[in-house]
Amino acid sequence: MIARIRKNEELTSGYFLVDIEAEGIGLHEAGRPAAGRPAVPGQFYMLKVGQSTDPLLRRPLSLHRKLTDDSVRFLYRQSGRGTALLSRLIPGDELDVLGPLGNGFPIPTGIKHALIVGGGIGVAPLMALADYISDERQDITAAAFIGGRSREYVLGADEFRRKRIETFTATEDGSLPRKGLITHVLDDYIREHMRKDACGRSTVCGWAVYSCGPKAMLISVAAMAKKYGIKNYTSMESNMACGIGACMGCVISVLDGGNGSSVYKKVCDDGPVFDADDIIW
Amino acid sequence: MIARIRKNEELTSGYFLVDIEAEGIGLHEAGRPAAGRPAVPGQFYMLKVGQSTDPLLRRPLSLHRKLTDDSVRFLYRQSGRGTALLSRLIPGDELDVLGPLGNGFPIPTGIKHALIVGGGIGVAPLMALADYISDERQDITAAAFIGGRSREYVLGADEFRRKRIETFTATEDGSLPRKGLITHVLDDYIREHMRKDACGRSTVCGWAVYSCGPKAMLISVAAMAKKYGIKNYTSMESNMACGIGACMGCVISVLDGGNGSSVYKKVCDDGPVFDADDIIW
Amino acid sequence: MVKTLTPIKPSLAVKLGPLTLKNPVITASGTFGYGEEYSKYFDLSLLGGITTKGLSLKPMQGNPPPRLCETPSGMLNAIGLQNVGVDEFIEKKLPFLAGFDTKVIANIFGNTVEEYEAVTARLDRAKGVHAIEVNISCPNVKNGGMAFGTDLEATYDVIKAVRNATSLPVIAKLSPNVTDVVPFADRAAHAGADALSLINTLLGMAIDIKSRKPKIANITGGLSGPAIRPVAVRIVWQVYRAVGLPIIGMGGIMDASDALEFMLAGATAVAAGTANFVNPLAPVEIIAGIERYLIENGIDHARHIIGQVQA
Amino acid sequence: MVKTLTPIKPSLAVKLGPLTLKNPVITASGTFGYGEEYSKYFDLSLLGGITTKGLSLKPMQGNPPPRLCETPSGMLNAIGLQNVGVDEFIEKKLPFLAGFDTKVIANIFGNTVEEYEAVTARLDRAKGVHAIEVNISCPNVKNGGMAFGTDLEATYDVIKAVRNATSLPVIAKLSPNVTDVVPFADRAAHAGADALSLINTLLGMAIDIKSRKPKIANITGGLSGPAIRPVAVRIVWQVYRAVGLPIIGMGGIMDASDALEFMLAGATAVAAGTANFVNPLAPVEIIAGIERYLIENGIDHARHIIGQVQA
Ligand SMILES: Cc1cc2nc3c(=O)[nH]c(=O)nc-3n(C[C@H](O)[C@H](O)[C@H](O)COP(=O)(O)OP(=O)(O)OC[C@H]3O[C@@H](n4cnc5c(N)ncnc54)[C@H](O)[C@@H]3O)c2cc1C
Ligand SMILES: Cc1cc2nc3c(=O)[nH]c(=O)nc-3n(C[C@H](O)[C@H](O)[C@H](O)COP(=O)(O)OP(=O)(O)OC[C@H]3O[C@@H](n4cnc5c(N)ncnc54)[C@H](O)[C@@H]3O)c2cc1C
Ligand SMILES: Cc1cc2nc3c(=O)[nH]c(=O)nc-3n(C[C@H](O)[C@H](O)[C@H](O)COP(=O)(O)O)c2cc1C
Ligand SMILES: Cc1cc2nc3c(=O)[nH]c(=O)nc-3n(C[C@H](O)[C@H](O)[C@H](O)COP(=O)(O)O)c2cc1C
Ligand code: FES
Ligand code: FES
Repeated sequence: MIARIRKNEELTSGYFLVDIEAEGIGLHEAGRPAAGRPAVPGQFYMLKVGQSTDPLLRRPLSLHRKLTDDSVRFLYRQSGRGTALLSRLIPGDELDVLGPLGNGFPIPTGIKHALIVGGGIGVAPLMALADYISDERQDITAAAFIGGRSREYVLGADEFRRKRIETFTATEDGSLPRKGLITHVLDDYIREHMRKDACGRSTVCGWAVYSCGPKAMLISVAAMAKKYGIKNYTSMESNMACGIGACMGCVISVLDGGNGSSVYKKVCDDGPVFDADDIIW
Repeated sequence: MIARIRKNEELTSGYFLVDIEAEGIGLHEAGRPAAGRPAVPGQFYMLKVGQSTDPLLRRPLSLHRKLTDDSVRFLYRQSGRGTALLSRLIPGDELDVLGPLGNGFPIPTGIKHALIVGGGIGVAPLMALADYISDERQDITAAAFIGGRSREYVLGADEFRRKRIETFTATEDGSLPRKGLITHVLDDYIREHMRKDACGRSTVCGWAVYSCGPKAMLISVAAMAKKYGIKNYTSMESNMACGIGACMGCVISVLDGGNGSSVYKKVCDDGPVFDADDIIW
Repeated sequence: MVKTLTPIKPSLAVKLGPLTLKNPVITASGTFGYGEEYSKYFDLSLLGGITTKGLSLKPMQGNPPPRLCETPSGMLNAIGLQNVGVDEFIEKKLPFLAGFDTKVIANIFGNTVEEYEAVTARLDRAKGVHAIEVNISCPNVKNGGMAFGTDLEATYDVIKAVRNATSLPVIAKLSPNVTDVVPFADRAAHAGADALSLINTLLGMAIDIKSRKPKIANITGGLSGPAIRPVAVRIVWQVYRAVGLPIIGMGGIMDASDALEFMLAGATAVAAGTANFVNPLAPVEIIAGIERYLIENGIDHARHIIGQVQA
Repeated sequence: MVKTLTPIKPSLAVKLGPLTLKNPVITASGTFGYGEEYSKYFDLSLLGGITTKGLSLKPMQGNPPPRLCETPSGMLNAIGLQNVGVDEFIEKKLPFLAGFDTKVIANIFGNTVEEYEAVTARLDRAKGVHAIEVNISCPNVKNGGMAFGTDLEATYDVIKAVRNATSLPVIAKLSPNVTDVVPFADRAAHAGADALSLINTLLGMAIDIKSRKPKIANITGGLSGPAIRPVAVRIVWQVYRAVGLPIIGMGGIMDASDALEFMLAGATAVAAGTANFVNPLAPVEIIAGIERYLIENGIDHARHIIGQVQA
């Protein structure tokens, strides 16, 4: 689908917000599963940047915010040639977009409290989740944990707070408290809030952790969630060609059921969100 | 050299004028022949459009007007992907440019009257010639003959007139008189003006024809010039890779001296302007 | 070339030996799944044909990730022929494909001649398969694959075995990673192939200079996309002039203009591969573009442009 | 890999057998004329080496135009080895090149083994030639050229003849248009080559669908540029692991990152070819970029990264 750039602005050095619009871009396409229903947090789009055959492939970007049925926002980091080309587009420019694609963050019944853990650009899909929870799920509370190299790279913290989500930050250089890793903040939070309820069950049983960010962070979040017995859903990345499940190029290794054997699952189609317990890192 | 776009505007459907600036871009580069001297009409530049490896090669464009020592103008037709990319650049955008390159239009001593014959985009280098003659060569008079498909594609006629160069036009569809081919207009002009001077020599002996345009036009101009015994210099095109004489990719067949044998000459380096008599069409 | 004066709707039908396609545009093996994914983007009945992902006797896991990376105007892949296996294909995937009015070409692969034969035999009995494309040119698997496709006698043996195991049209998909494809095409013809698919991917490699590791886990992979088009067009042209079999041309076809280049070089049909990833509508746009070209040039049959390059 | 803690100025010098280069960056044959054109853009003494346009016994006119066209991330050329001939080279071009502090590699070509031998003999006597690169892989000439490079025995014979005709280092430039380059590299080694140049262009073709003519008059041409880089890197890696000769890697190198990819794959030196057309300063920028990479990674010798891909 051909979308039009409405706004494309640098948020902080090397990180951009781009708003694009096209009829129904915030909805599932006709003929696709969930046709006509809104894009789900955790889903992504494949963007064709540039008109030439180099760069050749589309670039996957997560839904950052669904603005309306006809417009969506992405948060992206200029990391290579494709995102550099994207950053040069100006309002009015056209862009070929495929999506929404992928599965999105699951919120199984019984979830009452969402811990949203993002590092750097990992905040991109988590904002969509926060939007959804605060707009449509009064039954769920959330807390956000956002880490970054330094103050400028702690993305979206103010937005989370504006949604009345309790938000914690951490920076590696201490330019914003707390100095250190966001996983430490998360660990403290869980330990502080964890207690037995009247029936002797741990209160974390209605909790879920939603994570996206650098691999090292994801691994440590997953280990922590496992330790405390909290479900952890994490959004994974992988090089993609088709983005729709046809090329088998984007697979990662995940555990196949209980027997410990592994299978390849497609990040684009079976994911990008996986149960962190299943991932073979 | 990195140049900056100053202006890039559509002149008539599919034809653009682009002004670019960079220190010394209107002069020969240090280390190159004629270093420090201004670019000569008939010379060209090689432009790298786009940042990716596709399109890969630079695009040759003739000097249309030398605006200052630090800025030049090109007239280009959007014919393929490279020129389409060029047409999308906006003021402030940067562009990698090599040049001026090639030999330029020769004005041998004794030339008193220049017949400038252009078809369509062929006007591009001829305007530089007209600029040069009207600004720096009071000893030479000129007449211009400009053809095009229709009124909108007779490029530059008003500019030529503003320089007080007598200018004739022709359009294939008759939307601007005269209907038909510009070569007919040229033929009439030459026949009308040709007479013997006091010494019995033909007056065309101090004349030269400068041509650029579609191949069919060039061939017919060359034949006509030959018939009337007028020198004809014509600007040729050819696919180019390096533009500086290194790859041998841009050759055309030309006669090698008087013996009728042919050799390959490089359009970029031995040309782009050739004595039309030598060209094996 | 037959020219007509008034624009008429040209016929797009072409014949790959015994296999008639309603138009010359097929999707290339491995780039179109089993059709389901793309059926959400357009009606598969519009296609001349669909080639399935390579099928083996048993399901295959494929290679470890990362499996693909981008290269200038191309991509490297080493999927390693991950597939559901021929039995599950017949049971679960084929019925879906059979619901469309298009030719289903089953792409097959084996580690031994016997495996090729066994896969063929099963497909031969299945309803809804219209042809068998024999991949002897996959650069991304350890045994078989390209090993067959770079050996003249192995090429003959595999194609012969497949030929004997089925009455369906047999298409030999040859490797471009050889000095000269012509003798291979010739051997495939002698072994009874009805048509040729040219080309499979070129063997390539890319290295991440930061990690100093190959960009794909399999180290080498298959190069596809526009980057390889000039090589593919050249091979189609060489084989067309030398061997009498109809050719499915592929390798970097992104649009109708590219497809026409292959047909002029000698391809009877064309396949869109990597193009599907970039533009899911590529095959249908190619069909429309070929039709437009024929109309604009007053040519009444797609087959009239096959091999018509003035060289 | 030797790592040091403080950034020191690394040594860029590398050895191609008996030939020592001050840095690993050479210009590829046919893409740098005889050096004069580019000497207007930078000081040629900065280069590790310069390879001349292919030289033959007699001057050659080359192929009729059009001789080149652009392709996705690449270009096709069929120059047909237009050159001034070895004698005029020695008389008129070599003195200019000899004025720079860089290694001059004369690229040679013949229609017969005897011609290769004769060209070599003349260059051997000339002052200012530092090595002979033997092109047995040009796809754009009727006789010789690729015909030698796709035949194992012819490869041996040509290299052996050149070897016997000179005491200069001999570099064999092999064809990528073969099933497996390794045996060719091996034969070249046995015939006495000191180093290998990999790769020459891939054979390709492009057709203009409007005129229905090949885009270059020679019909087929050599494909160069970034499009072929994955193929070139793969071949360098294969040959590096199998054959003991130092390699000059080339094929689509546009910047330092590309050059480093080749060195990690096993190239001792690298050549910029098509890159020169796009950016006349490419070779000097590549030298600077390699140095920067070494500094950033605390590596004190360029030679320490050769073949260091973790594969
Ligand atoms: C499901 C999904 C969602 C994503 N969401 C976002 C997002 O919201 N914001 C954001 O900034 N980034 C996101 N990414 C990462 C983003 O796709 C890459 O940063 C981007 O493709 C890099 O392209 P490039 O041309 O700038 O870099 P290059 O390095 O030049 O890209 C070269 C190739 O590698 C691929 N590639 C490079 N990095 C990655 C990566 N991290 N993941 C996947 N492929 C990669 C590119 O797609 C391309 O094919 C997401 C990735 C996935 C898989
Ligand atoms: C010395 C010289 C001066 C020129 N001056 C002008 C000028 O002032 N204004 C103008 O509009 N055009 C001029 N041209 C033609 C111009 O270079 C081409 O129109 C342009 O390169 C087309 O590029 P493209 O990417 O738009 O087209 P594409 O068709 O996509 O180009 C594909 C390839 O073919 C080459 N090519 C295509 N057409 C031509 C052509 N006519 N001549 C040479 N190479 C071509 C391109 O450079 C490119 O390598 C000149 C050509 C030469 C050789
Ligand atoms: C991701 C991917 C998977 C492929 N899988 C197969 C396969 O299973 N069997 C096969 O014969 N060819 C396979 N191919 C090769 C394609 O069918 C085609 O021959 C090749 O990609 C060239 O065409 P293209 O440049 O249009 O992609 C695959 C190609 C790609 C890119
Ligand atoms: C225009 C052109 C001319 C060439 N001429 C020669 C030649 O004379 N001898 C030779 O051995 N290789 C020749 N080559 C091949 C290059 O030296 C090099 O091997 C090839 O182009 C791959 O490198 P690249 O992709 O960096 O250009 C030529 C290449 C080009 C593009
Ligand atoms: S990207 Fe093609 S299957 Fe996931
Ligand atoms: S373009 Fe390279 S020699 Fe003219």
